[in-house]
Amino acid sequence: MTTELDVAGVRGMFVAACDAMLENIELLTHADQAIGDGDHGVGMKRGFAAALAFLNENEPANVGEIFKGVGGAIMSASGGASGAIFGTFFRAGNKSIGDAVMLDGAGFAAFLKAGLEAVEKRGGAAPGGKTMIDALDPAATAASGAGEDLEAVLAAAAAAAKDGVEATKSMIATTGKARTLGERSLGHPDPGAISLSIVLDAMAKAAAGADAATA
Amino acid sequence: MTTELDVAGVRGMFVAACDAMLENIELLTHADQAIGDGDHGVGMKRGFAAALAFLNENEPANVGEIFKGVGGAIMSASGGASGAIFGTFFRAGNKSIGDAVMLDGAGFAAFLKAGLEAVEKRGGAAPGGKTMIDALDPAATAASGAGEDLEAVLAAAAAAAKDGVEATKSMIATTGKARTLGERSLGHPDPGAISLSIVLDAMAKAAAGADAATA
Amino acid sequence: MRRVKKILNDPAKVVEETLEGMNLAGDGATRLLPGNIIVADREKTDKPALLIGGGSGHEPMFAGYVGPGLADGAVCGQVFAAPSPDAIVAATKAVDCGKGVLYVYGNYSGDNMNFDIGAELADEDENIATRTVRVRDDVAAAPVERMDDRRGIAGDFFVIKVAGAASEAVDTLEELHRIAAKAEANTRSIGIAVSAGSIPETGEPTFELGEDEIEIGMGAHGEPGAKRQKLAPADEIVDQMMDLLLADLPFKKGDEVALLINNLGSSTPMELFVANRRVRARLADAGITVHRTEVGPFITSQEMAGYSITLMRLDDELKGYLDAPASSLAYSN
Amino acid sequence: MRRVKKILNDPAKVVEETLEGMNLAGDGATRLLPGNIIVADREKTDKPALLIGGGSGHEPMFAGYVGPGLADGAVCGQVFAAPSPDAIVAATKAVDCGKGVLYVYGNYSGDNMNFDIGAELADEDENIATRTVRVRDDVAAAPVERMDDRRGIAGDFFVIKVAGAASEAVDTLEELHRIAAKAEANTRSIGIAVSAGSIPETGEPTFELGEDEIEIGMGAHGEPGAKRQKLAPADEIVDQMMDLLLADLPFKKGDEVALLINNLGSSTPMELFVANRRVRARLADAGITVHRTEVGPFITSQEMAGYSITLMRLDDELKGYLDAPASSLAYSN
Ligand SMILES: Nc1ncnc2c1ncn2[C@@H]1O[C@H](COP(=O)(O)OP(=O)(O)O)[C@@H](O)[C@H]1O
Ligand SMILES: Nc1ncnc2c1ncn2[C@@H]1O[C@H](COP(=O)(O)OP(=O)(O)O)[C@@H](O)[C@H]1O
Ligand SMILES: [Mg+2]
Ligand SMILES: [Mg+2]
Ligand SMILES: [Mg+2]
Ligand SMILES: [Mg+2]
Repeated sequence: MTTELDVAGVRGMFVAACDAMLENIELLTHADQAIGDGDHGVGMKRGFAAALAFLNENEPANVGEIFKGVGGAIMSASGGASGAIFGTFFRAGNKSIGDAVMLDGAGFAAFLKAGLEAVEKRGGAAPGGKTMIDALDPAATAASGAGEDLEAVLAAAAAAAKDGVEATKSMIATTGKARTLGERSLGHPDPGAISLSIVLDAMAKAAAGADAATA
Repeated sequence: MTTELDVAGVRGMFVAACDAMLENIELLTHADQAIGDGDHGVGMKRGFAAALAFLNENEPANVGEIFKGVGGAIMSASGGASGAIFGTFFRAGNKSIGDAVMLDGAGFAAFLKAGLEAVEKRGGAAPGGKTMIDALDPAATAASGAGEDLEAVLAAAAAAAKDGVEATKSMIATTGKARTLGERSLGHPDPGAISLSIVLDAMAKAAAGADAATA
Repeated sequence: MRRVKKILNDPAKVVEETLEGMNLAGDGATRLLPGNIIVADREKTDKPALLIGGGSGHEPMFAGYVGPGLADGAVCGQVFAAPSPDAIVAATKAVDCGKGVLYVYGNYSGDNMNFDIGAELADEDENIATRTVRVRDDVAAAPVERMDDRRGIAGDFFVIKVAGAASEAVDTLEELHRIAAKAEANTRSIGIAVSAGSIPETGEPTFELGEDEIEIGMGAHGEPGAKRQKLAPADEIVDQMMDLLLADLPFKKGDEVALLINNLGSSTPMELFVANRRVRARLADAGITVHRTEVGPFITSQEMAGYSITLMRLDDELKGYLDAPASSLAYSN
Repeated sequence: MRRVKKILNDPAKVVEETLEGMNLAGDGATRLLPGNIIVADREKTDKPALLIGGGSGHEPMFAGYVGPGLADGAVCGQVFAAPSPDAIVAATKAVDCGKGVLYVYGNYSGDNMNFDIGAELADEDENIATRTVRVRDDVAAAPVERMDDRRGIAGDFFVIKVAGAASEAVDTLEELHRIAAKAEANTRSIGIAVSAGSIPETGEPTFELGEDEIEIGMGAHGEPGAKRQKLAPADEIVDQMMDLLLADLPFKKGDEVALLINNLGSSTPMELFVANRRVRARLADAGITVHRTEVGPFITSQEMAGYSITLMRLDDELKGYLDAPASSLAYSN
């Protein structure tokens, strides 16, 4: 098991997350066409491409700098609701993790908790509103009960986020551009929730892969 | 043979022409869509409906008044190139026929000649330019050689106009909205020529029918 | 054939209802007269008058350009059909202030014939003098040697703007005619389209273009243009248009121009602004400066997707009239 | 899925190219700053400034309304996506004259969050005071008890017009905020659509409507509305819209209003004027007088076909600011 990752490892985990997002743009576009304005894919593409550029062009001194750089890149390149939301989310990791040079499972769980709080504060949405919070909130809860081991925490968070995406299908949107759909939003998953799930899934796989490579 | 018609007979012949035009609106629309702007059908519909209203609501004292009333109705209700052209055409009949109370073949032939001259003067187009003139010019020629008998003159004019329509298919437009089509106008008949042919055909049939009824 | 989806009442009454709505939108600045005529609602002053008009379906052209500094009246035909002579005479009478009336309209055989008949009747029956300027700005319609075969498209607007300002300033119909004719002679346009408009009464697109086709030189009623070709990046399309346009007058180094990018209907404003970027680069390359730019729907062709580019070469006189104040439903200055 | 046909270069650069073209079309009246920001090119005067903005794709909104008597600047996001906080801060710095900056934008969670972060950074890092008015005019988005769940559509224009005029006249940010908030509180809109727009980068329509379907209450990004139903004659559709609109503020007998009929993209101007005819009949029936009417593309949604109706209830103060002179790319007065 990958118990923790150093700065290079965290960087690799983020690169994997960016790659996974960039591979799933069409999926996100279609999800947002169904219940939003169709731009979530292109927004995430801009944001995660900028994050990847940040990761490729900088030598972060600590884990916090990675979270801050990725969040900042997404916030300024994505724009839209998801730029602010995912930017705020990742930047919260900088505050919770700070200048640590290792990231373990407890650190990641703390980040998810801080990220959730920051997102809720910024956007005013709550669980059940059919937003990425409905993937993040269960992920944060699962992570906080999954111990110290990073791989285990990530696996738990990713699984919970995936279930969260499923759960958004049966929610009626109360926030964002899907709000006026009312009952017509039923049956469709929330695009932002899908994005969070992709990120956590890619990170979990990267951490598992990092283990395999160093085992 | 119907050698000549009185005012009521001429009126009936014009009613038949209006009815025939109103039955063929879609044909004219599609012809103008192919090489013009698609409004010839609705323009003729307005014009000949107004002409029909004139015929139904007035008691013309002589043949000239019928030509003048029909031409005036078309000119003010149709608008467009064809309103001016068909209006000018029919109104020329008033000048050539005047207050006569009978219309015979020579009279009709004289009208076609006067109408052709008036249309050429008004619009500046010449034979070969892919306009209604390419139906009218042969019709006028055929009529002037067909003697005094109205039915014979109309039959000759109608047949010549029909051939004229066919001939416009192999002409390249030099006037009106089809002009810029250049070679692309080849193969399509001219909408205004079709209209003239419908009018003459209906008049010829009406004259033949009038004969049958009074024979 | 596919029927176009629109929010209308009886399509046969669409022109009447449109003009009612346009007149109401003027909030008292205009009056609607029988015969689909809109006139500026103001005191008659002692000036040569400007009457514009043509087929409907090109809104805001023509009725949108009636007001101080623009036309005194507009006479509107049915969709894509010139107004009739009797309506033209009625409009002529309504706008005349005793100094005669200038007609400005696009050069189409329908308009030419109807306005000519109208002018003859105005002269004979009403004793009103008229002069005519036919706008022939579309370079795609015929070579420059056959200017009279060219049709009028968005260049109408510049000629109307100049003539409208001049009509407030000059004293005689002759002088107004001279200035409007000068504006006309210095104006050139070229249009393109990627999809068709439709006439409300038929509800059918007036032409068909393949999924990746574009027509270069498309007219304002869907009349075919110079050529049909494959769709290409905006910069390439604009280059083709500018090549035709610049060569035509020709526009030369040191010229100062007014520029109009006209939305034919349902192109997105983005596309027009993206085009403007390239137009300006081409003009800068050619050493031509832009005095004034207009971008938007000036003369539409129902829901046709496409746009046109118009240049008017300026001198001090034209510049003065172009910049003069104007106020109307569709253009204020 | 059907791909929409447009004349563009690289769709990923469409916003940058659009703003370049818009800035050039101003012929020197504006400047383009890094971060997709357009500002009025004029001497800074000692006044509270007005910054507007939001996602692109709604042209001429927002960058078309920058100039004297309107906004001092516009900060533009990608298509249908709010601008980022750092662009908002840069724009805030560029327009501030030392008396603080009022933000006016449509009420969407993306805009709200990004402008709020921008405001926090402007305060913390630049020491610039800001106030915010979020336009919530769309009556279809939520019942009146949940005004904060309503989105901003064409009502943006009236609030911007009033705030722009007020920013030239008042001395403090508080006072400017009060007036803009009053304009916002008195503005209501309702939109409809019969066909979808598309985002250039995906090239796909953002929704699908059946051949005879119409969406009542459609938002400016293709967000769904109050209901989907069969297409009906214009007068019936307008009646449905007016029923929702008049009941909402509510507008009452004796009220004086400004009226805006906004083209969402590719509706024909005819359809808007036909609608205006019925709108005016309904207002007359209700004893409401119209002070001023605007008809045209003010805030589009790419090539969506549809339109919206906006009413702003006026008092003398609002009327004065609405009528005050303004000059910009897309609106002059
Ligand atoms: N207030 C909010 N809190 C949390 N997430 C939000 C909020 N508003 C929107 N989102 C998320 O953002 C996603 C939409 O992102 P995107 O399409 O990029 O933004 P926009 O709504 O500006 O078009 C939604 O699916 C939702 O998950
Ligand atoms: N100058 C002209 N002389 C004779 N006929 C003409 C002339 N111009 C147009 N036409 C006729 O009018 C027809 C087109 O009529 P219509 O579609 O109603 O007019 P528009 O061209 O104004 O749309 C053409 O098919 C042609 O026969
Ligand atoms: Mg979205
Ligand atoms: Mg035609
Ligand atoms: Mg026509
Ligand atoms: Mg968006």
